[in-house]
Amino acid sequence: AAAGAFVKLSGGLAQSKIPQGATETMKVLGTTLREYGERSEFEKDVIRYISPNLRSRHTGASFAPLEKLEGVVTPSSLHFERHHAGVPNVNPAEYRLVIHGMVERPLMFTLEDLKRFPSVTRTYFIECAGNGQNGYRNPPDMTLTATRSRGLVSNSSWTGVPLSILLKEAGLKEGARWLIPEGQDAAAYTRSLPLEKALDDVLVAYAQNGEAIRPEQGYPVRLVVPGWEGSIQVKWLRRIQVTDTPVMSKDETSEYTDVMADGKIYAFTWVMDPESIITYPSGLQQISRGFHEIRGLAWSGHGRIRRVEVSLDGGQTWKQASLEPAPDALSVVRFKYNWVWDGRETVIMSRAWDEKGNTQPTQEEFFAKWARNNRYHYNAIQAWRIGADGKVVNGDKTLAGAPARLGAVGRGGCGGES
Amino acid sequence: AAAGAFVKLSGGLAQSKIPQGATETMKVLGTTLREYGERSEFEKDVIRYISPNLRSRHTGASFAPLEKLEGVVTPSSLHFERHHAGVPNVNPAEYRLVIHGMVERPLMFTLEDLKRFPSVTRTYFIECAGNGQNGYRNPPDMTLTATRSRGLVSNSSWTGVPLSILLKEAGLKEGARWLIPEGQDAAAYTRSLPLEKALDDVLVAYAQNGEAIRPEQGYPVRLVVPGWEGSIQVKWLRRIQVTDTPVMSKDETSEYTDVMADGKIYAFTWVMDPESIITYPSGLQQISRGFHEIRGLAWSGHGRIRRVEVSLDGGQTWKQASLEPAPDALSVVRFKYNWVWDGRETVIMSRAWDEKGNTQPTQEEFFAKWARNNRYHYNAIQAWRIGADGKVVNGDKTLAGAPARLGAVGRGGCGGES
Amino acid sequence: QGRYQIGTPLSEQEVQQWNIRPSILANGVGLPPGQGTVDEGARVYATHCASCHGATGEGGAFTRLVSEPFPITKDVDSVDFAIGNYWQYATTLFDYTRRAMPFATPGILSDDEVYAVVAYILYQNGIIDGSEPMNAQTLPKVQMPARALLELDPNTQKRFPWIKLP
Amino acid sequence: QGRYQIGTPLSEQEVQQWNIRPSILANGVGLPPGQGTVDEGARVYATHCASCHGATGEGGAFTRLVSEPFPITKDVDSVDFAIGNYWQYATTLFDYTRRAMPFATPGILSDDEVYAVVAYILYQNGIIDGSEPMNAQTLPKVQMPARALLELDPNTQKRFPWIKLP
Ligand code: HEC
Ligand code: HEC
Ligand SMILES: [Ca+2]
Ligand SMILES: [Ca+2]
Ligand SMILES: [Ca+2]
Ligand SMILES: [Ca+2]
Ligand SMILES: [Ca+2]
Ligand SMILES: [Ca+2]
Ligand SMILES: [Co+2]
Ligand SMILES: [Co+2]
Repeated sequence: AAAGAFVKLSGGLAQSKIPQGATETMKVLGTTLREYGERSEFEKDVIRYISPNLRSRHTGASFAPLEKLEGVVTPSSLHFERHHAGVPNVNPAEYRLVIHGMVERPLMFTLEDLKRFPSVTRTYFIECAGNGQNGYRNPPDMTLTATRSRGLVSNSSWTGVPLSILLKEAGLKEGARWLIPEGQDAAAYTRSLPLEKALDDVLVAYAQNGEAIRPEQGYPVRLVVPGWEGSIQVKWLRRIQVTDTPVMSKDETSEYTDVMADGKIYAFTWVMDPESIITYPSGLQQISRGFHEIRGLAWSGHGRIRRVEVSLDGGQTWKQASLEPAPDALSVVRFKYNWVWDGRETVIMSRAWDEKGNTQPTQEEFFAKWARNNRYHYNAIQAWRIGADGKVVNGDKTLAGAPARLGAVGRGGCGGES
Repeated sequence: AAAGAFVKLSGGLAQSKIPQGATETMKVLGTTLREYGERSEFEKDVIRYISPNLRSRHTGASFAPLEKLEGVVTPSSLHFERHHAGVPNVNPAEYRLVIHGMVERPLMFTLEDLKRFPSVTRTYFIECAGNGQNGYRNPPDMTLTATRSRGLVSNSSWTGVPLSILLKEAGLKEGARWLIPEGQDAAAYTRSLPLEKALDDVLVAYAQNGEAIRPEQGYPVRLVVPGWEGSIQVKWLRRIQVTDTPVMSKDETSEYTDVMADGKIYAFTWVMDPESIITYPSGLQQISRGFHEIRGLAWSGHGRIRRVEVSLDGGQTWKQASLEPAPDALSVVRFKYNWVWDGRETVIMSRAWDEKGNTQPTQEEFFAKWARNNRYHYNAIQAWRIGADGKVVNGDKTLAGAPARLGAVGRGGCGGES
Repeated sequence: QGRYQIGTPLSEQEVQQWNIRPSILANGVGLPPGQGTVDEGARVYATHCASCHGATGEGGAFTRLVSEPFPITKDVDSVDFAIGNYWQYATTLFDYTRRAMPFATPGILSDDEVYAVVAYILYQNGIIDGSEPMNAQTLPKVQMPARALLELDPNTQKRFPWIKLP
Repeated sequence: QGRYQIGTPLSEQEVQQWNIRPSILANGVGLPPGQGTVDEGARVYATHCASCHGATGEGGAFTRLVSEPFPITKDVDSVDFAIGNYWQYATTLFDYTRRAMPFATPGILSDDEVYAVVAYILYQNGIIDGSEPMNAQTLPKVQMPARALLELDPNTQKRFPWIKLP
């Protein structure tokens, strides 16, 4: 649906009860068996959102269409994208991963080598640190959808070899503290990762949702750094240098650093704070009176989601939503709340709590800590206003005294829509 | 890989250590952001298997490429197929589900109606009762792969509304015992399902792995009947008639009935018995000496998998494999076993145990109960023979005194390869 | 209305409008008015079925519809399972033919034509003698030889003690 | 060899063959031999960079590379963040330029050219006076104004007490 068009989701009576074309498929043979399936032609509007304002589609982000998805695993074709020089077309036969630097034995692995090691499959969310940037806009963007509010998160089942195994295979030297992973894209994208995290739970992943990782997500091999910002989870991974000092690469200094309310710039803000978003009913949808299952997604980089609360009265009272499935650590969980809408205007919102006791701030609380010109780690509560006509729009308040901002990010930046 | 060609999976030293083309992707911009992703062009050989012997691709089955997949969830594009008159192209706007018969209020639901009800997301396997038919061949087929041995099973995350809720909404009449679901395909495929099961855990599902169900799996709506044979999980569901007696449809009488060793024919063999298959190393793969993680899949229609055992000596001794993830009821689990192959010829096999204490029979045990002309519910242990050259082939024994059978199934039948 | 008040109630007539290929239960419930003879069935068969199933049901591009008129044994290959030796209910033949055949153009036969072609196939299989036309009264009475072999799966019976095969 | 004996050991020379865009650490480790001046850099810039970043770095189709030579405040809009006011390490400029620029044809500059264009950009930002050529000795000594604003995230510091920003 085009921005500004409301999507009526709760269909009432059809004009004629029996639709004319409903039995046509029973009169003709359907599609034959095929070697590789595709989705229905009627689903072609379920796509990632790409801002029309990007200067180049070779750098930027596309957003997962959260309000059109069910369950918790993001279909790989709709996993959000973020890259800096396009998606490289890596030939797996020529693929190699080299581990070198402060190691006993520099080692080179083929893709088949990596697959021979003991494997681990885990479901983890990956979220761009820039997710939620539209929340910086003031006054709030009244055309906001759940996709554009929080669609830079996705959740996949990742299979790979623990990086710790590869590092032990190469043998770490005394004094090794940091890893510098590098991508095989045209930007040779690079970051610094503390060895401790790598030895804890980082995966060198080669499969996503049961099959080879998708090109946009790092085919054939990427780092998965559970719970940490997406930008550190280097894709198209070709090289890991073991060092005693971080590289201070462009994307951990001039990008992915955080401007705080006191004017300081914080480096290495890695963990993704708890977050939640109501996907139904959400911005630009339209509902009718009666029963609705409020649905949404929640996740935290600190561990398991413990609780998600829903408010149906603009944040005055909060009710506990049910969670499905039983929350996995560092994975997206779906929350649900049964609601009968009486047809009166109201504002609904959700907030997530994780097992470490962290929760989401209000916008005011968020901006007490972070500067209004910051670009990352926005995780304030997203509100949706439901009008008496059933139309749903952004329910965030206009912040007094805050500078008007059209977009939260420089052109070409992460999640940028400006 | 073509049948008969061995796939070398454990690459040793490359001729030149640094492949020539490995850095080409670092010199040019890659693919731009796109609204809908696709897999890498280098993965185009990962496809479903369709027997070249089918008389028509409008009825038959395609097999999921088990040995090329990781984790436990089958990518939707590779989920096995089984249909009887092609895959109907159902327009969701004209889609309706009608519940009628022995109910207080016959009801018609649109797709949006179904989505408004409380939803449930669960991971369940679906398996064709004909899975394993190649196991009936005697002598064993030496070109067998894991795909052709057991590829008529797949595992998905299904989202839908419990059928029990819809039935209560319509109001069941006294004496109602059976449901007769009907599909919207050209065969108007139909079966009988006891009401008790429907009230227990059957889903009217509209999503698969996070997005709309794929056409081959029943778009836009299908039944998911956890743990029961795939053929009862009616796809493209358009109608459910509530009755006091079963329909005895073609596919529950002349198909999907079981011929036993004593010549009796059993009707309504619904539950899928425990099963497992080693996917690595498996038929037509090739391994080298040294470390290997033996990997495979296990599932049971009786409940959770409790244990999977692996034998490395042709069934003389059995070792316990590790399971990943913690087994869910009626869902596929992956098993793994760390092994260092010494280069000597051997036969490996796996067997699954479920929480009800059921396990897999040997071929001899299976055929003591079921007739050799039966077509369904084969779940005997699959063995793989590893030659001194590392080549892996079907390790099943030739059964003495058993009739030679080229294929287990009539032409056009489920899973048929004849 | 139910608890959720979602969905559109239908009248019995609207249900019939939707129910374009009604199920025929094994006891004959659902069989429509009309009838057909073996001779009429031979003509229907020649026009609509023979191209796929052989001139007289012996099989061709697709499944054979005719076999020896006694049930299979455990040694019969499953490719040889057919109506005469494996099907257990005559009503199934009406239900399936009307629902799914002719394969590429299902739904084109009138109820009379379905009765007729069912009569023809049963006659070819040596199951009826063709002396009576096929209709809602006669069809459910036809005994199929393989019915004698059919039993409810004992595990299913344990779980659902109330199930009785028709 | 390690426990699994999987993977191919590489010599230091083979590692260098693979390491086509070596990382430059903030302490200067990794900087190659060679050097470049502001004037040489102006020519490199005009040839390879100006089409995207503006004639003198003021921005064009893409990001501006030049800004006022004092660090941002919390009220500066992030679109105005640039090398002079936001970048904290001069080494980053060498690392990034050699690794990723020119955008569509990365890897085409010689090390001398990278040193030169880095000198030019730092000069344009008012950070160096251009009196010395840029090389492995001089570059790590360049102080970036925004470095004064940079701190380690306190939560990160709590979890990794040993981390010190260069
Ligand atoms: C265009 C080809 C074609 C035509 C024409 C056709 N059929 Fe079929 N028939 C098939 C196919 C293919 C199947 C197997 C369907 C499946 O796989 O489920 C089949 C199956 C059957 C079966 C089930 C047989 C068994 O034992 O499984 C019956 C009965 C049948 N057809 C009857 C008929 C009748 C009666 C007609 C004419 C009114 C007819 N067919 C016309 C192709 C055809
Ligand atoms: C074809 C266009 C193009 C050319 C030519 C080009 N650049 Fe860039 N440059 C870009 C784009 C696009 C980005 C943003 C990349 C991203 O999104 O990660 C960028 C980013 C940069 C940045 C980071 C700026 C910041 O603050 O984020 C620097 C530094 C830079 N370029 C330097 C150069 C130099 C030096 C040259 C010439 C040797 C050059 N560029 C040539 C397009 C270009
Ligand atoms: Ca093909
Ligand atoms: Ca920037
Ligand atoms: Ca966030
Ligand atoms: Ca497009
Ligand atoms: Ca048959
Ligand atoms: Ca089975
Ligand atoms: Co950060
Ligand atoms: Co069965």
